[in-house]
Amino acid sequence: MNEDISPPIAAPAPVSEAALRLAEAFVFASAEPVPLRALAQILPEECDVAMVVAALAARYAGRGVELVEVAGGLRFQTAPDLAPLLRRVIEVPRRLPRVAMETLAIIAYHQPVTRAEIEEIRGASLSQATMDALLEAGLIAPRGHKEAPGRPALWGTTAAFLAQFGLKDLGDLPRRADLLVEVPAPGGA
Amino acid sequence: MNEDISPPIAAPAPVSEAALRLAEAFVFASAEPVPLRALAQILPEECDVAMVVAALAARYAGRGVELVEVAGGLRFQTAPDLAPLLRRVIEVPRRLPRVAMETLAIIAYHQPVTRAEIEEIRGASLSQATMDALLEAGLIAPRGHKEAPGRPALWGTTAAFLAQFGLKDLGDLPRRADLLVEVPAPGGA
Amino acid sequence: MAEAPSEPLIETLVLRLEGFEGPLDLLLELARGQKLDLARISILALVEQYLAVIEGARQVRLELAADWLVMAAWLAWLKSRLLLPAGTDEAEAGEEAAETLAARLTALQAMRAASVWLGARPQLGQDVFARAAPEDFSEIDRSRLILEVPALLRAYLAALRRGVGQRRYRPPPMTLWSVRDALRRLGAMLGSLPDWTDLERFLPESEGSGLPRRAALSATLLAGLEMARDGAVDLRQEVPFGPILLRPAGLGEKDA
Repeated sequence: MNEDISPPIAAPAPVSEAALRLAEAFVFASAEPVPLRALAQILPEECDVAMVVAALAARYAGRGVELVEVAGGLRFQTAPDLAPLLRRVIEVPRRLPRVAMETLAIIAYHQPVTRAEIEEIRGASLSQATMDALLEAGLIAPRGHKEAPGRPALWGTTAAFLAQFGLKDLGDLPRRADLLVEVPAPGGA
Repeated sequence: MNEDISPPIAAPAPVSEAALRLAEAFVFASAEPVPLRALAQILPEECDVAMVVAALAARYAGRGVELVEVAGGLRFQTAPDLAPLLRRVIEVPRRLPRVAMETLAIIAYHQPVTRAEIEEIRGASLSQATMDALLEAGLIAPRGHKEAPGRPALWGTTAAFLAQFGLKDLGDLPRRADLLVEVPAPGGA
Repeated sequence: MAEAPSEPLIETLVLRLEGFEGPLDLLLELARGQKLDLARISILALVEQYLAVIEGARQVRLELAADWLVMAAWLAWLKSRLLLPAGTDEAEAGEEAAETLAARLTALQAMRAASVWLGARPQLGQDVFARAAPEDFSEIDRSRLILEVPALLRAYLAALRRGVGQRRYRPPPMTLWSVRDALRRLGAMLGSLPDWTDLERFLPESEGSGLPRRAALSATLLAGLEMARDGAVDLRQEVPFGPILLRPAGLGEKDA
């Protein structure tokens, strides 16, 4: 037999098992914390609600689940010390946003390349947030500066980029010439 | 009606309090039945899961909240005898009408089954409203198509069906032959 | 032959016809009135009871749903077969049909019982309640990226297409040697030239060949003509398509 944890309070006047069971079930099945008033309404009239609550709390003391009193009333919750053991990490991989993917592709094929050149190729301006996302993911890294007015930073892909795409090296990517066949002639839509 | 896990007669106590607390919190935290496999994963490796479950069930036996095995997992639920009192304070959805219950029984026993086959067994046509009510409650789900003219949809019951009626699995349903032995009182619906 | 149902029962059934879910439902009710064990009911008695109910219903009101009448007609046929002496083919067909009917009634009865059994179970949300405020300890880790080469290539092609589409066609700027350039160059070089000099010597070295060179040549010729008109230089060409020669004006004898 497992030893019952003795109630911290000096045993009060006996609380009926029936009242204890009902209070337990009510608090358990409620979506919201149960106000003491609501609890009093379903308990037999002669019941001292505070004593029922104290007895119930004592019964759960030290267990995996505890009876706690929050702003709105009573509720059960798992013991805080167990939270780390109950934590379950669900991995939900995400896709890069379209702009980031396009930017990454341009950097992969044109590296080392400046931000202005990327914008020129995409025909659209590039937000710092997009560059930051790629940097944070470790997919791109600075590759020195271009010897031009303002000495803009040059960007290239990283080893992590190769690893994440499952490439041995950049030569594993299809050659640009093979891809560009599909690009419409200038002036086309 | 008794799928309470029966308490072992003389509880052997190699079950650590720590494992018991953890299992209690884990099952308590979940709204859905917790598969035994999932429980085994968070318990220390040397733990005998079945013994932990039995010890936990014993601890809750006779209380306002009980540990039961349903739909291939474990869940805490309020004791059935408290229902009349709890219904006064907890909102309860409408019970399924007789036609829906009959349809559900036919699907449970004949799955996968087409709507025409259900109508054949009942000797009456089946309203879309009845199917919709069962679908909405998540009790039935499509199970592919029958390879017959028109490729009618096949229907089967779900895990939610097991959970709703407190069944461990479909094998918990009485055998058809046993159903016919105990004929309900004449005129009973 | 089993005992016939009492008249009041038939009367109630006639009035309640619409309360049944169809002929099979009524037949099952009649069968249950006969005996508890469906396997031993008398199909013939059942048929007679059904036909009696339908007959009664037709006396009360004329219209009756078709499926009631279809079942009545089929049962009348069944009755005629069941009354034939055993051993004939027709009697056998009747017995077979009676067995099928009994099996259908049994199957429906089983499902009715199953429905009652299910309905008597403590239902979640009705009789037993699960925890309504579950705690979620799962953490969503969205840090991993789905990266595939095909998606990279699609993105690259999409970027190029859009880039090309947005760029307006601008012919590359043609920095051709202009007449003004040629005037400036001729003016600067003129003083250093002692005598007749081929016009082509005045071309800038940077203009290699082709269109730029021809443009530079014509610009220089135009500049030369303009300067000749102003009297700054003399021009001459000895043969058609021969080299055009140029010298500062007033250097030598006058040539036409």
